[in-house]
Amino acid sequence: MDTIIFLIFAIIAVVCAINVVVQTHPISSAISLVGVMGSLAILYLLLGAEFLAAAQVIVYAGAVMVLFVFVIMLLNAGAEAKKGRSFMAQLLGVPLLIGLLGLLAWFVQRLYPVGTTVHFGGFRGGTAQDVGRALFTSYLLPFEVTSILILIAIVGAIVLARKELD
Amino acid sequence: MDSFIVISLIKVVLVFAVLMTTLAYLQWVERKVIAHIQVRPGPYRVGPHGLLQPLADVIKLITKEDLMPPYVNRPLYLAAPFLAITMALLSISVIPFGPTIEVAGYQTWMQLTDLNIGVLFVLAASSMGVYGIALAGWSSNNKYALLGGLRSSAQMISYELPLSLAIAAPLLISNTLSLRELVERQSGSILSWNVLHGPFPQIFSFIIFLIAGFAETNRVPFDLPEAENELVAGFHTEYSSMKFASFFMAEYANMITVSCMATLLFLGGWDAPWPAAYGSSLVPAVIFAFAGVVALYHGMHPARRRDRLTLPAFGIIFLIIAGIFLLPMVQSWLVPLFWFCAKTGTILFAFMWIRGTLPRFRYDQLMGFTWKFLFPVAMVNLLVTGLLVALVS
Amino acid sequence: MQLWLIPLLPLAGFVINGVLGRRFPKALINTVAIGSVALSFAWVLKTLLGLGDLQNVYTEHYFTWIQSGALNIGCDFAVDRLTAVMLLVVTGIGSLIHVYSMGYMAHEGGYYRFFAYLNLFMFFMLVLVLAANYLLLFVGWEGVGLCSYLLIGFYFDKQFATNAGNKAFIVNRIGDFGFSLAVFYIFKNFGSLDFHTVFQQAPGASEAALTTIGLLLMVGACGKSAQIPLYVWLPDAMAGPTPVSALIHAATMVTAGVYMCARSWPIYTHAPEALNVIAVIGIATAFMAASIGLVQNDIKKVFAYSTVSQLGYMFVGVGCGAFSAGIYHLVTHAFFKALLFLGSGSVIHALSGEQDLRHMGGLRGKIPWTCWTMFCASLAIAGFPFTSGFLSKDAILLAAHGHAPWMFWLGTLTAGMTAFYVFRAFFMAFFGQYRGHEHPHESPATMTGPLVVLAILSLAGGYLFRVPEFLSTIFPASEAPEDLTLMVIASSAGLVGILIAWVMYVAKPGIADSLAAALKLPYTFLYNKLYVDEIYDATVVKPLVGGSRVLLWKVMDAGIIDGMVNGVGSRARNLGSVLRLLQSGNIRSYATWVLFGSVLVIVALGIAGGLR
Amino acid sequence: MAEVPISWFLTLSAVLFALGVAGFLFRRNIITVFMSIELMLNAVNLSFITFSYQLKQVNGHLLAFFVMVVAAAEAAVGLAIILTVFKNRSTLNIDEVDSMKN
Repeated sequence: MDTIIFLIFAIIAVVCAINVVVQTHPISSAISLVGVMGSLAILYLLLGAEFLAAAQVIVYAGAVMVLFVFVIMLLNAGAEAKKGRSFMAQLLGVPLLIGLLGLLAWFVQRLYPVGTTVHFGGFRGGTAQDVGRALFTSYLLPFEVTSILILIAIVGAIVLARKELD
Repeated sequence: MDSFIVISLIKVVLVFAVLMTTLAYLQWVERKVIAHIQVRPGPYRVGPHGLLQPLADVIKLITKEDLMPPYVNRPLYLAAPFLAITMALLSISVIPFGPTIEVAGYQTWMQLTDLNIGVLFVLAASSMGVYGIALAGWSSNNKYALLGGLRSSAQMISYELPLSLAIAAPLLISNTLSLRELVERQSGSILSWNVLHGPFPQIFSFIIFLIAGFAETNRVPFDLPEAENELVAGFHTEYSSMKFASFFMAEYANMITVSCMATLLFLGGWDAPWPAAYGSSLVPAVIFAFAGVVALYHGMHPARRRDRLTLPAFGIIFLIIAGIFLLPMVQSWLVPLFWFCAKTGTILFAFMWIRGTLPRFRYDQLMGFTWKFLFPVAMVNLLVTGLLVALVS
Repeated sequence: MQLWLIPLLPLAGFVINGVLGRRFPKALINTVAIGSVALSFAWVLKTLLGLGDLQNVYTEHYFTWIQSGALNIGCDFAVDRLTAVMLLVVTGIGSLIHVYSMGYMAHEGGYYRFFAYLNLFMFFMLVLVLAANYLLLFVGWEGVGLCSYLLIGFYFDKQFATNAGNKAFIVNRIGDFGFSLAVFYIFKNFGSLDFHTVFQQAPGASEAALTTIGLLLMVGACGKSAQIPLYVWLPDAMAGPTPVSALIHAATMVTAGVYMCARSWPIYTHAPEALNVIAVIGIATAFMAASIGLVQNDIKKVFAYSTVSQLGYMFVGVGCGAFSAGIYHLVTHAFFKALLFLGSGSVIHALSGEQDLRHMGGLRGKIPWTCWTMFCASLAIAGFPFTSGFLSKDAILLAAHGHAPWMFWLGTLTAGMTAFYVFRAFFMAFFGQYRGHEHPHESPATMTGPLVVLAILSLAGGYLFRVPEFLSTIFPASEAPEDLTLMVIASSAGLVGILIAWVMYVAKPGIADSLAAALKLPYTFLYNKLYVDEIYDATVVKPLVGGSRVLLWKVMDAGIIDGMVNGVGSRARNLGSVLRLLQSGNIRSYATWVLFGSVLVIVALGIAGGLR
Repeated sequence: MAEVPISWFLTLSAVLFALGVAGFLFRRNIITVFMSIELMLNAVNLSFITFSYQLKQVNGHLLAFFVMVVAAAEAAVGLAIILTVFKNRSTLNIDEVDSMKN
């Protein structure tokens, strides 16, 4: 059962991720990305991270990606132009990418033999209560720093996006 | 295991059927309510008191031609209404309507499923609802629709903040994210409901929740995305037939979700306002009996000719219902269900009432209202609540 | 016991007055400034009463200030009997002078600034006195130097005042350089800067090291306490307001050098050579300053040279191993010299700024309070028998006789000269005919009040505060035995000095001028302060400035240092213009490089992890 | 087959990350490039949560949470920058935004 769920949503995630990359129109990419995030949320649930799953949908899919869609609609961005100049990226990109993926996969296979497995309910430490407790005890300082970061981001976004005051 | 699946399937079918009927009849109720506010009878032709009007509407919508404009972005154009209705119906699955019920030896919750992150689930589903409207607006390739979509996404992102903050405050008091436990923590009497209970009564957050809920469901006075005198019909300008109906149903489903959430979070869910020991379980019977008597009386002295038959019929039906409420074998689950529906219905009535009374906001007023007033107030409310909860505990 | 409150109170006064004083009315400034110092004085009294007889050092540790390797310096305050004496002198006389300043400064601009600086000075002085290690002492030491600079240059719109401030600051730097070298050397030798630790280890250290430390500390003390050859700043420092001269340049700051030497007695007792040098420098300074003081006509200059001379006495006391006698003289000197300065301030105030003795005279009847209080102080400084000055000076001269008899004789001669010039100034100001054009008036009670208190202390302070007995538990008992003959000789020298002054300036006023005419050469020599400033200017200042211009500026700075910096810059530009080719401005090619880098990192991690 | 090997999750994470990198390298639209970054962040989050499962600790969730928060802030600022770029240059092609060159 777990395997089936994993396979279904992993395949959805990969297909959507490929779609993000190959779609020429940004809004299609955005919707595909929402698909990736949604299926990842299901996988988080499988891994016992129920709070993170909800946060993933609310924050990522519900807020960040809506912002993306909003901006795409606002700029009325069309399909991207076919011309490109980055010789470097085209030349080195593919071999490097393959190298990266190969290395990562190789490390994963080396470091995690098939013995360790995941099953639903195997870890129950991801409830909102657990996350909140850790957040307000051992991670209090990063949490507070994050709030300042967000404040800076708000100010920065307003400064960047405001109308000129002249 | 098997019985679990069977029961779940039965519950799904049941809830879905009831929900669909409710959606259809909510439309009828709304038309009636607004008609009476505007001193006119409303639907009256199809069936007694227009009771069959929803059925006629459904038939009309299904049989209409499904137009597909040639310049739309096809996949997204098709996906948008589907997305909207799915996300709207998804939240219903975690909403509990009543306590445990025992059917044929099986005990089960009056709820499709109980998640211990139920509140977050509803929030997530509602935040995904934006896509339906935004994509509909964008994919229609129509400037009115695009403007409607833009307005709706901006509005929904903006109002989600006070909404979430208003939800967070009662959660601080109840200390759970499961909707069922939320209700159980509020049991007792009206004084233990979150709206009145706790170190800090959540009356402000209840009002903020309702206001933000109006905006989230794009209802008057926040129906800018479909402001007909500016944008023709907003995001669903290009939609017709069942696709249009999907948006329509999504809107009403969202209304129901918001009302249910308000009931669960603030009004104690299916709990009676005062304990059964003081006769609260008799209230539904009394109400229905009273309605039946009134209907019978009016049937004796009909204002219109056709009421001579229908009103006594309604009166008898109401009296029968009142009798059912007195049966001890069903009282244990029917009375809570009644309270839940009564509370939700009251809020739904408020939705309609406000639609009949208030004018529409201007767009800058709409955004200024949430960012400059609602959000700070919700913030302060949350801070005060948190402080008092911390002090008390 | 909350020792930190003692310095922090004046600091609070400084902060309040310094930040807000501009908008305060004078009454509020007075309340804050004087209140903070008076509270500090009260707290000193409470603390000392609470601490009992102070047989042991009482230390408070607040926090670790510097922690670096073996260097561990705490912010510690300590109180022993020596500190107790200093605390009382600093806060007590400080309070009196604050009260006095209220009247003296009433008509001056920058009122709040003056009191803010004065409070800041009190803070640093108290830190200096309370410090339990050399570095914290150095903080106070530098801080009082700063305040001295600020207050000397208080009238910063006058060129001579700013010049005098600069001079004080720069000359003090030389001394501070010696002091900091001493601190380094102490740390190198003892591995600590805490007084307690250092003094415990001092007996075991080599004499050469101790002598070096002692001499370096002495250089610092010479700078701060205006001893040869670094005394030149003190007479010029009289450019500041008179209360400043009284507080900083007579009673407290300039005695910091004496205090520091006395504090370091465990080092000095094992370094007799250094002690001897201190004594010689002290007696030379005393004699030279007294001789210059004989002929000065500016009333404050006279007392300035007198201060240098008396500081020389204290150095003699310390140098002869009679530390308690030195501190004793420090205390009594604080009384009578503060009184002399405040009195002269009162005279100057009465004459609306006139400082030249030749334009005074006959003020006895016009400003009687000032006159008679100053008479008390003059008696004390002249060593008139049984005044406080007599007691302390006598103790020093006795010790000097025990150390080297010639020092005693020179000291006695100096005492006579001291008596002469002080009474010369006194007679010129208060006797004879008034030679000026102003309309003298007595000062307000806020000024005369402190004068009276100080007059009583000048006469009787030596009995009220038996400093040598009080300090006998701290310092080694090396006092010379009482010797009646020497006492009589020393005090008679003072009486002779008074008599000569009376004859020359009251009985037969013509003698002074004819004597000056007869001894033209020595008179001019002394009148021009032995041309020390000119000599310094020619031998030190000019070559230094010239050398800096040519060698340091043109060759070192412009040629080598700028050349290096510019060279680095131009090399970097050349390199950059090559590396620039990588910066295509294309984000995706940057991304490719990032990817390239991360692949390299992963490979490196794999290799580092042994390719498990 | 009721249990999923943990390496599958990590491999999925690696694949998603590589796809994000590919999007970053080969796409020209700034918005798409930005979305590719979000994809990479998501892939890393999956790794964090997988590690959290493996170690039975909540710490990985916290890290993923912080990544999300930072991503939200980043999206706000980044989209504001994109808006400004579009306003000033009326292009979204990343290759045409190269005024740093020369």
